[in-house]
Parts: sequence; structure tokens; C-alpha cells
Amino acid sequence: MTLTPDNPAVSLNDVSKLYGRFAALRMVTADFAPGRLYLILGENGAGKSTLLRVIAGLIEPSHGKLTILGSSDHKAVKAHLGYMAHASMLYDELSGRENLAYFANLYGIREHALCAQAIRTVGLDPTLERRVGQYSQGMRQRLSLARAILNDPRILLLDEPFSNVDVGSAKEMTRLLGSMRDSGKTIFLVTHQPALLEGFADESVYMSAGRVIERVDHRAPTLEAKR
Amino acid sequence: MKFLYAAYGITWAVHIIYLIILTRGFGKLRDDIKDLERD
Amino acid sequence: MRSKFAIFALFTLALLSWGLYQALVAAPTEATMGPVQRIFYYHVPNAWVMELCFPLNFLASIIYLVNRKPAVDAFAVATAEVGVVFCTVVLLTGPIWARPVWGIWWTWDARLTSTLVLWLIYIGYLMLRKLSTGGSNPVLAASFAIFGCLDAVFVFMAIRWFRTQHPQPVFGGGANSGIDPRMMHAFLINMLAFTCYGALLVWIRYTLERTRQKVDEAHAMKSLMHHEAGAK
Amino acid sequence: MSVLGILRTTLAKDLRMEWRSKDAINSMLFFALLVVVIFSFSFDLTAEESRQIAGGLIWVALLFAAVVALNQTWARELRNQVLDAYRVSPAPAESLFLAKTIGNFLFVAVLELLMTPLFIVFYNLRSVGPVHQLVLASLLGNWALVVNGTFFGAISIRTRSREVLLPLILFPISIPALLAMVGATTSTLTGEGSAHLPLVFLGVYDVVFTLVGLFLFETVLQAE
Repeated sequence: MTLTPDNPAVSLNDVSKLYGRFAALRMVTADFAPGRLYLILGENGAGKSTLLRVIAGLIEPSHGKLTILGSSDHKAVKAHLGYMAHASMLYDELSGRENLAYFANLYGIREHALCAQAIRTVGLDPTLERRVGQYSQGMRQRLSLARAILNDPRILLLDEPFSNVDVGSAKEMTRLLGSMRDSGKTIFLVTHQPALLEGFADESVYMSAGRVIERVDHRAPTLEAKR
Repeated sequence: MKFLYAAYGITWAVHIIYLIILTRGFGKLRDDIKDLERD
Repeated sequence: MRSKFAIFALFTLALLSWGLYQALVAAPTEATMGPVQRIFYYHVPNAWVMELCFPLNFLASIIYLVNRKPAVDAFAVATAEVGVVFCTVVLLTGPIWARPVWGIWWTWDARLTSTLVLWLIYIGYLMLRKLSTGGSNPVLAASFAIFGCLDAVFVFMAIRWFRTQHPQPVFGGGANSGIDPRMMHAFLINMLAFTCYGALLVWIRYTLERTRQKVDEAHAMKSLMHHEAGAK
Repeated sequence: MSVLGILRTTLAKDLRMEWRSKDAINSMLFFALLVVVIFSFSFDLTAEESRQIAGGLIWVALLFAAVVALNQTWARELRNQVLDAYRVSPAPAESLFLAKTIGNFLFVAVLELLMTPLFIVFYNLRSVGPVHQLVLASLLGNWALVVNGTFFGAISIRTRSREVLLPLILFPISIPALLAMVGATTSTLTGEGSAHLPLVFLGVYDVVFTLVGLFLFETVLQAE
């Protein structure tokens, strides 16, 4: 995997996000090359989730410039983003299939086979008629991942995808993410359990108090770049 | 006559109350700035 | 800036005192209404300032949605709040005038009613500002302000058209040709005085909001450095 | 990405969810019923008097009840942060706004259908003027309530107080529409005066606020 800093998948230039007296992000400048799996690490309140939400376009930065896939118009690249949060982002009152069919529609995807495919990919049964409200936490988390990868995104943003998931499922999800990265996708993953991704992650990004304080490249340990 | 004075009195009462609110706003702001300088 | 402010404040104060003298002493007592007519010298200028403030708030809200400058938002807050203050004065002095002249405190007359609705709309605006959190606050408020100001147009029409059971008295006798020039004089002085006073209040409120924004930002930056120092 | 296609699926999804839970419609119905019964207890009216005030009562009852539905439709999107899934997608914001507005319009329309017989029974009503004017007034009035209500619902769920704020900002804004609805209804019921002007007024009001809503909704939806 070669770094292509001239053509990063995501590029942040002096991005800040202030909430009244609180700075969630402060002057973050960073380029992220495509086709890599980035682990975003840091204590609570370090700005990890905010960073993901800014890249996802859910939060407008207070200052600074954000470029995604070479475009600074966020609307133009929305179709290429996948986002998964702590919360399931699913309707409890609908079945898994109904949920995915609805979200697929938002991306202009009409084939039902594709939804079934996404559900199978995360290891769930697409014929399950149960409402999502009755799913276990692990199942919900997997379905949530299925929702995030429905549109075959080029950039995948995952906020704590393994919280409350049993180790077996987590391993399975990790393998899936690894193969997605190998197919050229850029993945950002916020987690408290970096051990689960041992060997899969390309780079660890450490955040503290709204800043990126350190980046460790696992593929080229000799080039360990400090920021 | 009493209506006239009541109207003028109330006008200034409202405006003075607002001025007091503004002054208190500035007072709070001053405290905040002091906070900022303290540590 | 500070000295300019002081000069303007003193000038306004002088105008207001002179206006008060003109309204209570210099202007002759009106024949039919008696001394209550003098309420008019305060009531109408206050209404005028209110009518200036709300459209300014509307404009500021539109501009804010386009350029997202915090200063514009601060101006929007200032005009809305000052507008509400003057609106309150109008709503209180109106009935005090109505009681001796019409014999009732309140009537669902077109002007009183629309002023009341306007007051309710902008109180809603201020509540929205107070209750909304985080960075979305000014955007939500600005969108609401646009609805509110457009709605005001409908309020005026609706009340004029669908609420006309009561006879509509001509307010303040109108500026008919027989008006005493000294009355006109007192009226114009007070118009000027209250317009200056309104501008002064907007200036103060704007400064307050703008300073608060800057202090908040400084706090945000500092809490961060503090945090970082602690973490390392 | 078609605006209408997403509008249709969003509406279908909302109606299916409402059909399964019946949260909004049940609470709204019961609320409206309570208002009607309480009003009916509080005033002892003759047929002529009730004709005079029924227009006002029915719209006040609907306004209060509509707030319940409006809050429900947005609260549903807030659970599990589902709204974020819409916000990250390239789907147009206008589709969501129209789908929610039409959904709420249907809920309130159902409510109107069920409340009309109630009103006729409790208040001993009989229309003097042409009935089609009442139908028109209820359709236009309903849209006026829900188009603003849906927009403000999206604003108020973003705030600290959530459900409480909606009536506080919606009611003042709805006053001109309310006056027109009551004007049209009363003049039809009593046969005095023309309902023409208030109906035209409502039509203009609907068009203006639908356009403003469509224009500003994306800004509000994406504000964070």
C-alpha cells in the first residue's frame, strides 16, 4: 500500500468545531491516504466522534476546510460515504430488511437483492421478519454495519462498532473490514478496543483534546511520523 | 392625569428594567473574563 | 469607540429629557381627549422603534444564513430583544390610553392585536434562542425569524379582514391639518429621541453579545490548552 | 435521486410505522376527544350559539391535537439517531420535509373525519352554508397547520426542551391561519358573510409557507 499524499481520500485543513465554550476539534490539519484502515484512538472527549461526524458531513466545522475525495463540496461526495454511530440508526419498529430497503432507497438503490446481500455479508439472515427492536445488541450492531456499507462507500466511518458485541462477532466484523480495506476502501474506526484490530489496522491516529497528536504507521514502522 | 403619568412611568419602568438586565449581562461577562485570566 | 458611545449616550439622554419636557409641558393639551393624549408622544415613537427593529432582525437573519458571520447573528439577537422591549412598552401604554378614551382596557382592535401577536412571535424567537444548544442555535433561530417576519405580514392582513367586529377608532386623532405645530414639534422630538435610544440599546446589546461570543471562543481555546497540558 | 421517489418511500415508511405502533393517532385522537368533551361540559349552548363558536372550538382542538402528532413524527426520527442516517445520505432534504408534512396532513385529516361526527352530536350542529366550503376550509387549514408544524417540529427537536418548545413557537405563527380557518368555518356554519376571502387567504398562506419551508428545510436539517 503506497501513500499518495497528493491525492488523499480525506484532507482536513485547520478544521475546528466549537460549541460555545467547548472546543470539540481544534485546528486539525491532516491528510488521510486512500485504501487504508485508520484507527482513531484517544480518551473520552478527545474529539474522535466529532472528527468522524465532520467527515461524514453531519457537523459543519466552525472554521477550516474539509476536502473529501478531492471535492470540497460535501453534498457531491455523500453517495460515497458510509457512517455508523454508537446508536444503531435503525428503526426499531421495522424489520431488518425493511430498514435496509428504506435506507438503500435514499441512495437510489432499488434492488432488493442488494439489501439481502448486505445483510448476509454481516452474517445475518435476510429472511428474518423480527422487528429490529427485538434484536440483540450484537445483531443490531451488525445490521447497522450492513446499513453503512449498503451503498458500497469508498470511505467508511465507524464509531465504536464493537461496543457490546461478543468477541466472535467482533472478529468476524474485523475480517470483513480487512477485506473491504483490501478492496481499496478507506476506513476510519473509532474504538476503545484496538487489540481487536491487531494486524488489520494500517495506521493509528491518536487524538487528545480536539487535536490529532500523533500518527503511527503500522505498515512502515521506520517512517513513524510524529505530528 | 393619572393615566398619563402611569403610561410614562410604565414606559420608563420597562426601559430601566431592560437596562438593569443589560448591566447584569455585562457584569456576568466581566466575571467570565476574570475567570479567563485567573488560571 | 468608547468616547463615541459616551457622546451618543449623552446626546440621547439630552434628547429624551427635552422630549419629555416638550411632551408634558410645552405641547398644549388636546381639546377632546385632555391630558391622556400626551401618551401618544411616547406610545407612537416606541411603536416606531419596534417596527424598525423587527425588519432589521429579518434582514440580519437572512444575511446570517448566507454568510454565517457571528457578528450578524449578534446583531439579530440585539434587534429582536430590543424590539421585544419596545413592543412591551407599546402593549402596556396602549391600554392605558384606551381606558380613559374608549372606556375599556383592551379591544381586539387591529393594531393592538397585531402588536400582541408580534410580541408573542418574538418571545418565541427569544425562547428558541435560549433553549437551543450548541452550534445549531443561530441557524435555527434565523430560520424561525424568517418565518416570523413573513408571518407578521399575514397577521396584519388576517386581523384587518377577519376581526372587524369592533369599530376601528382612528388612532391618536391622526395628523390632520388642524394639529397644533407645538404638538407636532413634541411628537417629532420624541420620535428622534426614541429612535436614538433604540439605536443605543441595539448598540449595547450587540456589544454584549459580540463580547460574549469572543469570550466563549477564548474559553474554548483555553480549556483545550489547559486540558492538553494536563494530559501530557 | 428522485425527490418524489424518496418522498414516497419515506411516507410509506412513516405510515407503516404508525400503523404498527399507532402512537401518534391514538394519543392525538384521545386528546382531541378530551378537548371536545371538556369544552362541551364547560359551556351550555343553544344550537345557534354553538354554530357561532364551533368554528373556533374545532380548530383549537385540532391545533392542540396536531402538536401531539407533530412531536411524535419527529421523536421517532430521533430515537437511535435515525435522522443522522438520512442526513449522511445524498437524499434531498425536501423529500423528507414533504413526506413528513403529508404524513402529518393525513393524520390530522383522519382526526378531522373522526371529530366531525363528534362535533355534530355534541354541539347539535347543522351547517347553514354550503358544506363543500367546510371541506375546503378543513383541507387548507389542515395544511397550514402541518406545514409550519412540521418545520418547527424539526427545529424544536434540536433544542434542549424538545417537545415543550413546539407549541410555544408554533401557536403564535399559526394565529393568522387560525383566524382564517375560524372565519371560513364560522361564516359557512352560520351562513353569514362570505367564506371566500378567508379561503383565498388560507390558500396563499399555504403556498407561501410551503415554499419557505422547502427553501429553508435543508439548512435546518443539516444545522449542527
